[in-house]
Amino acid sequence: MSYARIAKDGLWDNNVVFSQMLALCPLLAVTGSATNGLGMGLATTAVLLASNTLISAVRHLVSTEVRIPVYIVLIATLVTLVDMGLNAWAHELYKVLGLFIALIVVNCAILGRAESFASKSPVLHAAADGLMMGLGFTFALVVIGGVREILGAGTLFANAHLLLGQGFAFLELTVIPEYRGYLLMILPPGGFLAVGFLLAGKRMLDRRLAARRITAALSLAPSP
Amino acid sequence: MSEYLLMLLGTALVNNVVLVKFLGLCPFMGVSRKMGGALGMGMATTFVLTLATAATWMLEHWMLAPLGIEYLRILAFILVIAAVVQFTEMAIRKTSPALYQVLGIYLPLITTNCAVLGVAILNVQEQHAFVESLLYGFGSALGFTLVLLLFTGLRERLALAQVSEAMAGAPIGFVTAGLLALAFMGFAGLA
Amino acid sequence: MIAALTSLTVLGTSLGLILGLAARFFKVEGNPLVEEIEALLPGTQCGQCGYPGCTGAAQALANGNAPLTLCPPGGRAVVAALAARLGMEADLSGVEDAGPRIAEVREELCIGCTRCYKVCPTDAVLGAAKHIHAVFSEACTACGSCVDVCPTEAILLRPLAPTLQSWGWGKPGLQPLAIAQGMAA
Amino acid sequence: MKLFKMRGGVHPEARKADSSERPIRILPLPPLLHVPLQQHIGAPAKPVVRVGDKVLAGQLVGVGQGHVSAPVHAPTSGTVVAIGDHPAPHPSGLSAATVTIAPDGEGRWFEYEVPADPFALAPDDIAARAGAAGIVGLGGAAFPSSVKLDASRQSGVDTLVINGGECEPYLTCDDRIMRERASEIVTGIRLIQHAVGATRALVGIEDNKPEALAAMRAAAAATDVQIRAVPAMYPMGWEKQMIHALLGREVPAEGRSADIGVLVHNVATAWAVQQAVCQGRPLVSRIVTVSGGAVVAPCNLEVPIGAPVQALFDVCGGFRTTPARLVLGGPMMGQQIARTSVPVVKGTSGVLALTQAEIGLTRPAPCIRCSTCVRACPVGLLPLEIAARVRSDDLAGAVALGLKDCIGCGSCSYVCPSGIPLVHFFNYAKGDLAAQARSKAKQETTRKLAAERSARIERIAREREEAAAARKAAKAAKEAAARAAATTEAAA
Amino acid sequence: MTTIAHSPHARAANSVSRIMATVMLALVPVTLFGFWLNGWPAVYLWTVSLAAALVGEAAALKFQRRAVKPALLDGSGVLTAWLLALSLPPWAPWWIAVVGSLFAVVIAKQVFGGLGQNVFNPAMAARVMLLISFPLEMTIWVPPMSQPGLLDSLAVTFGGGQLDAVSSASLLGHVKTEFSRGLGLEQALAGHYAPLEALWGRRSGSLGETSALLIFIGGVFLLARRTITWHAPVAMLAGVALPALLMNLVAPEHYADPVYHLLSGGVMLAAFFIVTDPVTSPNTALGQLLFGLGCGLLTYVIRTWGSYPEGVAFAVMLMNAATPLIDRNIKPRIYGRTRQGAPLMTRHAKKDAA
Amino acid sequence: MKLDALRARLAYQTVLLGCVVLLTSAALALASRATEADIEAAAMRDLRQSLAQVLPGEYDNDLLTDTLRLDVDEGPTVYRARRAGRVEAVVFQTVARGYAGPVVCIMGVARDGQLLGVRVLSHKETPGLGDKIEPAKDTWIHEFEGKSLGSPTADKWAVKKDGGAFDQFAGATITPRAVVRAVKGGLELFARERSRMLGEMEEGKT
Ligand SMILES: Cc1cc2nc3c(=O)[nH]c(=O)nc-3n(C[C@H](O)[C@H](O)[C@H](O)COP(=O)(O)O)c2cc1C
Ligand SMILES: Cc1cc2nc3c(=O)[nH]c(=O)nc-3n(C[C@H](O)[C@H](O)[C@H](O)COP(=O)(O)O)c2cc1C
Ligand SMILES: Cc1cc2nc3c(=O)[nH]c(=O)nc-3n(C[C@H](O)[C@H](O)[C@H](O)COP(=O)(O)O)c2cc1C
Ligand SMILES: Cc1cc2nc3c(=O)[nH]c(=O)nc-3n(C[C@H](O)[C@H](O)[C@H](O)CO)c2cc1C
Ligand code: SF4
Ligand code: SF4
Ligand code: SF4
Ligand code: SF4
Ligand code: FES
Repeated sequence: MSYARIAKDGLWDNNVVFSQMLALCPLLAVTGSATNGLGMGLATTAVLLASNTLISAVRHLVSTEVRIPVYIVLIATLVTLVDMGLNAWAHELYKVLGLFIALIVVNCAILGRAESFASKSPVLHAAADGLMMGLGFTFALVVIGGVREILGAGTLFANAHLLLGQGFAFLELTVIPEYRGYLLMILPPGGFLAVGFLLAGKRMLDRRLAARRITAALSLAPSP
Repeated sequence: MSEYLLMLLGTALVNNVVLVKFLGLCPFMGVSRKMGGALGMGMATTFVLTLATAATWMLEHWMLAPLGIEYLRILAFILVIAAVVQFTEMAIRKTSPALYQVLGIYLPLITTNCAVLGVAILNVQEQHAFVESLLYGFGSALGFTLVLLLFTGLRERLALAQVSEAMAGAPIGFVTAGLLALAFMGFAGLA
Repeated sequence: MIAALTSLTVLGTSLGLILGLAARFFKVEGNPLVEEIEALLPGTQCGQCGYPGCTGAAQALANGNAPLTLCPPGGRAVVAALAARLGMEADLSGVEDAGPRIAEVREELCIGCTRCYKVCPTDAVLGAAKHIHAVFSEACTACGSCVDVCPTEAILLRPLAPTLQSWGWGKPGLQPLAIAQGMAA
Repeated sequence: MKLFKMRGGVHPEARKADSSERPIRILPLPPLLHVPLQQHIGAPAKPVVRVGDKVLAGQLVGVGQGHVSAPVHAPTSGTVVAIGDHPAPHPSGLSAATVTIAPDGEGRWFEYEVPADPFALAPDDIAARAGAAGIVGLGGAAFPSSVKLDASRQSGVDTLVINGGECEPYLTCDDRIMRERASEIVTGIRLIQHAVGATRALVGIEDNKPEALAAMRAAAAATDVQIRAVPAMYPMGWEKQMIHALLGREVPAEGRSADIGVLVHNVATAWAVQQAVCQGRPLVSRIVTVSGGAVVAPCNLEVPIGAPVQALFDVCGGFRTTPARLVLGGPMMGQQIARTSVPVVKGTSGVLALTQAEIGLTRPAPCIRCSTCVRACPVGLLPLEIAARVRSDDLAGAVALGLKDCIGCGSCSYVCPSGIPLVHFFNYAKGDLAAQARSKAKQETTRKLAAERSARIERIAREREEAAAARKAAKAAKEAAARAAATTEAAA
Repeated sequence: MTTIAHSPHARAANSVSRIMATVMLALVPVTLFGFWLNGWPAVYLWTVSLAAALVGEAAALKFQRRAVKPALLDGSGVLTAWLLALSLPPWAPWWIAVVGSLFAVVIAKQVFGGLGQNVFNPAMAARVMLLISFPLEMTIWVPPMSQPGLLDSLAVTFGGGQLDAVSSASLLGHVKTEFSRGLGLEQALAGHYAPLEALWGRRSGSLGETSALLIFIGGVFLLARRTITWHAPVAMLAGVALPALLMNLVAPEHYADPVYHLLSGGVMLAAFFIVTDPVTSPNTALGQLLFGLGCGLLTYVIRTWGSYPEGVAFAVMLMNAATPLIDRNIKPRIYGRTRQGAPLMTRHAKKDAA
Repeated sequence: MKLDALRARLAYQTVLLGCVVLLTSAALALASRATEADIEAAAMRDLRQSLAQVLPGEYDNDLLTDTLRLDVDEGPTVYRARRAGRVEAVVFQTVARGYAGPVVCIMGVARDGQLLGVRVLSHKETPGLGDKIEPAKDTWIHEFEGKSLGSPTADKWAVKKDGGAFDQFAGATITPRAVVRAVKGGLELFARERSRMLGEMEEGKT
């Protein structure tokens, strides 16, 4: 499998959220704003990268009976490490991401990648897959967070400096000035609605792309 | 007594795991196409979640806390949960093939149902006593099963509806879940 | 530190032991599903599905490696039965149901080579060497094996015309029902 | 007298007065009669005449084959001019095997033996005579009556119900026959009662036919046949509804009325039995209602089987306007036909030429789940749910909801405000299920054949092997013998 | 080629648009009364609701490449917007009506596939959405008969502004507020509630919650025309009244009497016009009884112990969610079968079994 | 392969899972050692920050270690801020019953009974309506600064709608009403327990 394929799968074709429908809990819980989404995404990417690599490395040693416990223990360890690290050295971010750091353990996508990819692939491929899946997930979180934040509060990347440091304060935009806010989008129902409509949007986009590819292929074909 | 009942209602309806706490969403979306599957998933989750809250409570109070090694909590909890799930699966598969038909394929999914770990951790955070823990676990599982069944009923009906191509399937599922969450907001303030 | 390591290791070891024992104790043999699926397939072993006969096809289906629509002779009925058994949703749109068909020997071309007689999985071709062959309609499954082997292309698969018994209403809203062609008075 | 409450049902506009007030007329013989060999449920009859044969009225032209079948007779005297395919009175427009007779206009009858006292006949003899006369149910299903009579006698029924419901709008053929031929009908009823050994006979007539009720009461006065009025509603004429209204008994699903000790026949069937047994006349004609807004003078006609539908309209003055739809039977369950050249058969109770206004809305809108159809269904089904499943090809789901219990009465489609062709969905699904069942049956056959073939091939291979082995052994033995001989020779 | 139609070849004289029109006719009296009570702003708001629904529905249909005209003409979208408008604070700003109507017809209806395909009551979904998104605008009421002139009214609806001056509270909102101040029921109701006034409707509230009497008359009209059946309405009223009676007997100083509950808020409108929505309610009589009862009970529970003063819309949505389950489990008995679906025993089978 | 045969052995599962757990818990134990101090410091920093919000000005003791638990029922933990050993101000928690649940506030009170500041730590009020009690959304919470039991007078410790001195929010009276009442309660508590809170008994003793 080529790295390009792995990248495309992770980012778009087989996106954790938009195609596999996994990792939905963190997706909905932290996407009240784009900033939170970004933070959660990056933390998850780190864990995914590490877990895929580790599991691929030990895959020959693991037997079926205890496969799942072993994988999940490894993942849990990595997550706890991230949790401790963030708490000690990035405390503000830790407060924002709260409970969901712990829940990265059971983020289905991580065990899912371990089972379906890392346990069957060489280390480098697995690492690439982890990275790309993680970035794809981050992408989804940021898009959904962005949509909810813009519609819900009229801003984008508010408080980004808390996450990324003062240097990134320029990201913070007020998209709709004088906006009185559309609470629905920030509350739980809005999360579901946003994901639903974005999924439909991706589907329409994919279809349009496929149609364009076909027309392109047709125009390339020699005319009879 | 009524206190316990209120707690059960509170966890099942007001602070519903799926719609309010955002836990267990993947099985909620994934296993809600057919009523049989949803029922199986609900039963399996109820069983495992209740068992796991009991096991993790003991683990926390008899091992982690006395030894002062709370930082191993996630590790120990998830280990026990995974083992409980896998053991249950194997046992059911052998002893009752009929039940396995119903529950079997959903059991492994429960390991990664974050509701199980989430509820266990919340239990520790809220410092529940043992019986409260059990109720909390059971109530959460009931809440999960309830919304899963409601949602499955809705999705079965939507499968027959003339939803446009782009929305059919998962997208309309999310929209429906959103409206369901909207409805559940009505329980705010109860209990 | 020591307490942490020992307690967790003991926990892990004992869980590993329990799971290992459980795996041994609860071992389940064989897969009854394959037999059940095989019973649903036509059983003509014609190989059109690309597997060595229906058993192979059943195994592939049980392992989830084959689409429900793999068996052309089975048509929509088999797809529906498989979907019901496996609890999957069948996409019937891909199944080409050309309607019932039957093999027909064109007498003027048949040279009586008996090849079709030899390949027919259901003994539907009647005839002897050097004689013109005919097809026994009740037994023909329209599998097409005979068509492939006939040296003179004397065998065709012909659609069976609907009769008053086999005729049925079309699906409303999709195909507005039309009078059988050529009958307009 | 107790009547039992029914659920479901609808009250379509009756439109019966158009034809009910004119006496039955005899249809003049048309130039050709097309008599299909299958006019009943079951196996088609086999022709016993050849082209060119002269036949008399009532003479056998096709014999029934198998257990459930019925013979076919010549409607009048004349010449067989063709035996072959002719468009059938069927919505498919397909053709069916038909005997075409050119009447000679003389109407000479074939002579059958007539018993002096029909009530002295053995019960099975009555059934046999009804069967030989080609009588099938005239209430619509056209099921061979002798089969029903025999089976009922054997399983033992206590009650004979005679169905004078005639709940379909427009149709008045049963109404007219009851008014005009009540005493023959009562005799027929008593014959059937005798044939099956029923202890009582009830006639259920909708209360919107007071004249028929009066005529039948008068005719039955001296007998123990009881005449009962039942409320007018559709589908009161469905036999299970009629049984429930009169007796309060419920026929088990997947069962027949005989299972609860009841036999149901139509009034016209009773008349036909009387004709066959007392007059020796086979079933060669029937009363047909010609009606509909496009017909100039609706009325009831006694029509020889095989007369083209066009002839009936002609006698009634032709069309007032171009009909929007031609229908065989009533508007609720009848079948549309595309041509007027198709013949009248034993099961044809009416021919209607309807205008667009009578048909009503046709463009379907989405189902609004108003559940009017649920309230209308006399069987207690959920038409909207079944149709939704059929629409999305979930036939198993439709069957689980009771698709197979649907009697196709059309009440649901009739009331649906969205104009959804519910019954069409159901009949499409039933057809598909039947096709699946056929292919399944065929699969069973092929499976057996394939197994036989592989067994045979195996056997042949084995035999060949054995033969080869035997040959080898024989050869070896021979050689050994030869060698032995050689050695002995050498030794010698 | 002639197309052959399936039987039946006759149709009852009814249609979807006729049904919708009947319901709208039944809404006319209470709507006119509401206009009279609340003045021009109410008229504007109603008009904006209907217009937004039509435009939104047409756009959604176009976007999905579906036929626009038949769907608009069936009247269901207008009816939805009408019912939504009846549940809004009459002096709400115009954009409340627009956002609400669009949410109702686009998200709660067309996204699901249009008429008949939606699982939640569009009007109620929109009303709940508005309440949680714009709690301020959705909880400001005006005293009855405070009628500004034509132009001032324009400012109320379209100008956005000085509502505080005239703001009042709907009865339920007022009682909830007073409870939270620790006052008893009697003090809370004093001067704010008289059963007779509640019946004919001179009080603050949305167009659809003021005159219980006119709504009742409209409901009886629908019953008489057989557009609706009695099951869901009666069950809903009972679902509210029974627990109210019980609690009132237990502790009259805390729990208001059933009449208060029946005559206040959206109960009457819901009973006759909302729980009777064919699309989102069960399709058997027993199912509708359960559905109505559930709506009533949940309404009472949310009103009495929840944080929202009124629970009708939530209750309806919650029961909408339960409707497929009700329909799944409550079906008519099929002729000749037991409730479980097995064929009834025949004489012979019984004999065999014995 | 040898590994395959080994993997099928019962002991393998046991040892494998045991080893994995051993290794991972060792890793975590080490990590915990490494981060412990930082995590604790971060938690302290958090608390200190929130205290500082209601305690403007400089104090020379560590509030976190100078605490007192009142033995009145459910008495809050009181953090004391000293300058030159004298308690200049105290910070404690107070809980209001808001519209949708408890509103947890901390309030800083100066020696003389003047309010230094009030902040809401957590609440469940309706966003857009009751949540204007957060300083990020509205300045309302600053209204308390400088107020004391005497000013405004006791009967004016209410929202304007109830005839008091404090603003309410349009369409949402309950939340501010509850907060005002809770803060007033806190001040009354301070008045009652003043001497103990300020540690004057101890001082008196010495
Ligand atoms: C023993 C017996 C067997 C019957 N078999 C059939 C049958 O196979 N198919 C059928 O349509 N009617 C059969 N009938 C007739 C039905 O009971 C019934 O009279 C007929 O289907 C027409 O009824 P309907 O028009 O009310 O549906 C049989 C009747 C009896 C007594
Ligand atoms: C919906 C429906 C309506 C029917 N209406 C009548 C009717 O009005 N009159 C009638 O004789 N048979 C009617 N039948 C047929 C009867 O069920 C039954 O088949 C018939 O009375 C049996 O008598 P036969 O065998 O003499 O035809 C109807 C059947 C159905 C399914
Ligand atoms: C959805 C909803 C949310 C509400 N949230 C709050 C709230 O957060 N704080 C509050 O004081 N009142 C809240 N209320 C209560 C109403 O606004 C109530 O009518 C109001 O507090 C009464 O105050 P008034 O006297 O200013 O009208 C809410 C009401 C509703 C319907
Ligand atoms: C009796 C009756 C009640 C109705 N009630 C509602 C309602 O409460 N809310 C609504 O959006 N539409 C209602 N409708 C209109 C219609 O059913 C609605 O637009 C569909 O829910 C949209 O699919 C009603 C229609 C009828 C006939
Ligand atoms: S195509 Fe069908 S019938 Fe032929 S071998 Fe494969 S499964 Fe069997
Ligand atoms: S198609 Fe040919 S080989 Fe196949 S079953 Fe028919 S006759 Fe036999
Ligand atoms: S009558 Fe028509 S619109 Fe009403 S529920 Fe039945 S199918 Fe749907
Ligand atoms: S056609 Fe079938 S479903 Fe419709 S009313 Fe008649 S029996 Fe019921
Ligand atoms: S992330 Fe929670 S269940 Fe998948």
